[in-house]
Amino acid sequence: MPLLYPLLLSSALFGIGLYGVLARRNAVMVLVGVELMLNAVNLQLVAYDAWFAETLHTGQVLTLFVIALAAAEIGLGLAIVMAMFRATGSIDVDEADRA
Amino acid sequence: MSIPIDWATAGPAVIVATSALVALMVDAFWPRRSWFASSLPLLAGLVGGFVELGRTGSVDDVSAALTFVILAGTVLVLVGATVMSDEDSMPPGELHLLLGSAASGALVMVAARDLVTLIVAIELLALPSIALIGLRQGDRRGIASSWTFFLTSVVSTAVTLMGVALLYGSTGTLTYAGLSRELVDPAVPDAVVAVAVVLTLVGLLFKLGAVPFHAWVPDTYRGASVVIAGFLASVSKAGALGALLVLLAIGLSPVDDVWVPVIAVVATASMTLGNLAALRERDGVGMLAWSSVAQAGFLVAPATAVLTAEGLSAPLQYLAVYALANLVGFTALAVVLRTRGSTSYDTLTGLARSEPWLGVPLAFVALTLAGFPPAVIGLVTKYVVLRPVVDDGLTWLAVVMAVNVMLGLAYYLRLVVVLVSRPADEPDGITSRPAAPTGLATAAVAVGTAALVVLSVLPGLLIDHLP
Amino acid sequence: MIRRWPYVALTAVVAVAVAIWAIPELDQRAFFGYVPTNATPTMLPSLSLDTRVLPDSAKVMLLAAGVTLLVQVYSTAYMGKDRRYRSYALLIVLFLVAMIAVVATDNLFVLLIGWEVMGVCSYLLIGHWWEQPQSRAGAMKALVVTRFGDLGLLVAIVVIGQTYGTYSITGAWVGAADQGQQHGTAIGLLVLLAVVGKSAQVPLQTWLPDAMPGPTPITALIHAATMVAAGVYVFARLLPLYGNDTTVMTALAVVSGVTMLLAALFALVQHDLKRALAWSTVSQLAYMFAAIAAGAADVGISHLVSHGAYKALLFLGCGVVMHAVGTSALSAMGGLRTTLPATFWTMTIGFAALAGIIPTVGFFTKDRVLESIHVATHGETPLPGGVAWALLVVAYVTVFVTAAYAMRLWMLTFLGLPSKQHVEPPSMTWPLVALGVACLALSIGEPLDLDTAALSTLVALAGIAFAWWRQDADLPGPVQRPLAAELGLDHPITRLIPAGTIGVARVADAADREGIDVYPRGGAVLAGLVSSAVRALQTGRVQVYASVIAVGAFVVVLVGVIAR
Amino acid sequence: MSLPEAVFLILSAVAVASAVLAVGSHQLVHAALWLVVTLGAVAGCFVLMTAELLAWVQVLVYVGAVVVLVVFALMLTRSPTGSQSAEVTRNRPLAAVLGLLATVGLAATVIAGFRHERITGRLPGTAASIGDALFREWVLAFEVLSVVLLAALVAAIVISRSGSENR
Repeated sequence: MPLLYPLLLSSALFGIGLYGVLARRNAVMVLVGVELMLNAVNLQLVAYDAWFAETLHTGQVLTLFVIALAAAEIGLGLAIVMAMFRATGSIDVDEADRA
Repeated sequence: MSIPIDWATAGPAVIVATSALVALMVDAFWPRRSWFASSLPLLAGLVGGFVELGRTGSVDDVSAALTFVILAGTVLVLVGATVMSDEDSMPPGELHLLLGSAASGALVMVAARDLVTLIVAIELLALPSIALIGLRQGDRRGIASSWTFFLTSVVSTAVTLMGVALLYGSTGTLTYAGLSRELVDPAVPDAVVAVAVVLTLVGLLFKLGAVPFHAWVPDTYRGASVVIAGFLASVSKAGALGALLVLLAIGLSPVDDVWVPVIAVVATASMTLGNLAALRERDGVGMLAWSSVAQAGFLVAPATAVLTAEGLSAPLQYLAVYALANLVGFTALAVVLRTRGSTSYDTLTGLARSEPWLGVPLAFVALTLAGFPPAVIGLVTKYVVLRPVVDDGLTWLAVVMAVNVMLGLAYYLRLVVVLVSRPADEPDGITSRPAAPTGLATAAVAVGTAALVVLSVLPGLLIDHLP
Repeated sequence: MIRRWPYVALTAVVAVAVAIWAIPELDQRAFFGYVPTNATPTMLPSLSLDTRVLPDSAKVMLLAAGVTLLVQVYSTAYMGKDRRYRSYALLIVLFLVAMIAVVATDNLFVLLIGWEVMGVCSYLLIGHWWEQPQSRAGAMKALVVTRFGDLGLLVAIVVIGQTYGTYSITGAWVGAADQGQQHGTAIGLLVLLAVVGKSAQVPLQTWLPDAMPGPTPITALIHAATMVAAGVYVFARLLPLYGNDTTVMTALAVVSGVTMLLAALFALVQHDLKRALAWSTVSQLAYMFAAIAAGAADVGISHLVSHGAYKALLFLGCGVVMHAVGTSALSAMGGLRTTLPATFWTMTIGFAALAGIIPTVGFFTKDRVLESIHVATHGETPLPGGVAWALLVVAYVTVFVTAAYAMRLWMLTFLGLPSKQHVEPPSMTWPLVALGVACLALSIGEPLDLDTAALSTLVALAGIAFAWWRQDADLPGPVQRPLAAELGLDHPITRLIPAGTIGVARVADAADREGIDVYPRGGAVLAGLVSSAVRALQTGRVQVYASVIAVGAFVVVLVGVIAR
Repeated sequence: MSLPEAVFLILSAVAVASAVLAVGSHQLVHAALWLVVTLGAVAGCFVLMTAELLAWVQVLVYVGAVVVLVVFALMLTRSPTGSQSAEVTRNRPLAAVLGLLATVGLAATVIAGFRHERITGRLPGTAASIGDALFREWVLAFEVLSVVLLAALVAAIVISRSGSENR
């Protein structure tokens, strides 16, 4: 399989994720964009790892870490969203930040 | 099977992280919730970190110096945070846990010698910092700031991770030693390496608050409690700068033709934009926030010459003084905020007369950051960061730095003038000042200022003892 | 009631310490008698406390300490009822300490610090009566103008450090002796900029007369004996680093020549005693620089010491007169000979010294300056012969003008009919007596060149005769008016003097109104625009921030890729 | 074209399409569900690229935990079915440009660097091999990660408690 396939897929996901982060009005949806970006990174790491086929599995280990970090980030992010909702009654990004 | 851990790398961080956990436990199980009961374990942990540093040393001199700066900075933050000890909305146990975790994240950042550990450490610094910013419960501004920092941080982390992935794809390794070995190989794809290196630096430059990754700084510093803003401006930056220096000097040394111009451009933009924005600031915290953007430029500028001995040590020396001065400044402002309810210049007018214990240190801090005698140490460190840039032949950058020193004088000296001038109308002698537990924080301010004064008299102490 | 004598005692202690330190160093006479042999190079801007007191440094230190002590004594009467006496007296002591640091140190950064502290002290002292607007304006002007010059010193120090690899003055001397003077022109011109500001030479002369609203003892201290003299001293001290440079010496000669004559003419037409004395100071400082330009630094320092003594005397006397009359306008004076006898006799000695009448010290030291310029016309010094001749002529003309204005001031102040009875407090008169004695005593043992002495005495007598002939009449209108307006050098400074000074003067004015808003106003337009633009992005909308980050990432990637 | 390649391409198409829907859908819950599809497709890609363990982790952590969290958050913060006319901010044009630029830029970079390379898949990332690498080489990072998770847990709790009065 050409190495380029996963890499191009990764590029596309990264761009879509970035768009989601920058454009969505709902804070939760912004987080969805973040997840897409991180998945793009993971795809690249795994692809390189498979390509190098090294025993250290650096790529896959880092991918594992990134998944864990993403989970932590999303947890904290949702907590902030909840707090924001309680404080302002809205999770509209445009409104909340000007408060 | 024994698990291989390099204690020289991990020692202080592990001690600090453990003590942070103990702090949380103490808070949770102590019969009466008490601020000091939970701060003591963390303090002990930080002291333990010093001891561990003295016992085993660190990976190398640079990391040891950074470790020292981070530990000392965290101690000051911890003491300064006592101004909040009577606030019901500030949970002590969680505060101390998060503070300790973030500090240990910074410690790991400077000790890391591979990008995997670095990424995890960056997150260990970032996630607790996010929570610290929004910690004051029910504070809308705090939460909004927290969200700002969270989202920008996450985006920059994702960008950095993309850079790391590309770097891995180009070289097949993520340890610094491996990178510097592989990057020499002509077979690595040039274009990919260039993109990868720059993207990798984004996360660290973001933590430093350097332009164009600075947008979060003013909002976040204003929204967070002032002491926490001080933490972000000093300890967090120390971690980021340390990681940046080590990464550039060891891991990415073969591709300096890529990052030198990037660093130079970022430094120029940071200094200039930060200073210009600070010129219009009429609030103590806001001024320090923008000034910290400008100072980030001064911090990274000598990193263009990081491959020389001076280029490696100059940012360290600058950082040590900058972090100390900033912590003193933010702590003093935190006390002012508690006692006067605001840190605007109107509030600060005449502070050096009415409350010399706060006003004079603040003025001295402003002079230090400006690099203006009598705060000689500020001048010395300005010179120190300028020198490697000149020696490295980046004359234009040196000129930009010199011009920015002059620009900076304007707003720092204005703060000094505000502090020493007479208030327009004398504040009534006995206004209803809320009694706040400011004693320890004021003492920390005094100690920090004394350290700055001593360094001003004997700059050799700093110059000789940092690598 | 403020207790005043402790401050005198404090000053006395410092002065005695200085005396014990400096007097043993006086045995050599020449400034360059000291030949440095070894020096420990210190590369970083360290602040070593090394000192190196040369014979001429010792003289300057003794002068500073002595005058400060007398001023402090004098102030107990002059400023006794001032409610800010405490800060006033302490600032004087701080000022002395800073002066000693400048004179005695061997470290360029300590020198810089002392230099700056003096500037700040003088700012605070000139502005002591800050309730008066002209006090504030004068103080701010002094600070900003001298600070503009100080930039020159700072850059000069860095250049010296980079050139000779040390920030020790002795070390730099050794370097210059071993490898020849390097970057002499640059260093010399930078130091010249600094001292031109500090010593109020053309084109940065305007601050000194404007500093006159300060308390008169301060004028005597700062603007006669110490701070302005520090400029001369520092230039002489660093002379081995650029003394062979023709450009620097010529520039110095031109500056001093223009200044000495111009300032003397300004003094001739003043209607204000204190302001006339201020211009006289500027003119006399130019004499010292002329001597240095002619290659005789030790002569310059001698004149510095002698001028310090008689000008302090004159200013303090002026203070007594002002105390009695209540103003410094010459029109209000006259006939004070009988009502202020001690002041009259001592100031007569002072004016004689200023005019260069034998046997006062002013006569001898001024003659040595003239003599050294004469020697320079032989063309054996770095100063071109032609320039030296021109300087010599100007110096003699200035002798004439100086004698004339000294005579004029003396006449207008003391001669004529007594008006009413005045008092001279003893603590104000006896410093005058001490200085009067010094003006005579210091001339003991001074060498005398008969030709020069005869010529200069003739010229001076001509000047006195001229003044006697004119009495209190003004000069003819076309001459009088522009001179009285000080050639307009001060106000529309805009047209005559290059950009730097303009900005400074304007900004100083604005700064005075606004507290210190210097830069924000100076660069208001540009800074304002960019600043607003930067801050306009701080909308508080996170996604804008994230976009900035993303755009920034693209930009830096482009930088990285393109630079490769 | 071999079978794995074909499957990979199909999965890629699914992933991209569902990702676009996830960031574009006006129905928030639908968007969250489209995210599940994307993540599942990526997990499939992982399997095709020898990363078996990661595929399982992806499914468990993301589909099993993260998405559930997201849906919960959506339900807690607004009415789950209500669609809103403006689901995007004014920042949208800029966001679109930047997203496109990111895609094109990254694609250009990887094409420039890796257009001739092929994955052979010689060394599968099984639980055993990953675990071995993890505890032999990356112990420190792993330990630090554990602290990160703990801190994030506490942080999330303390932040989400914010605003409630019953402290």
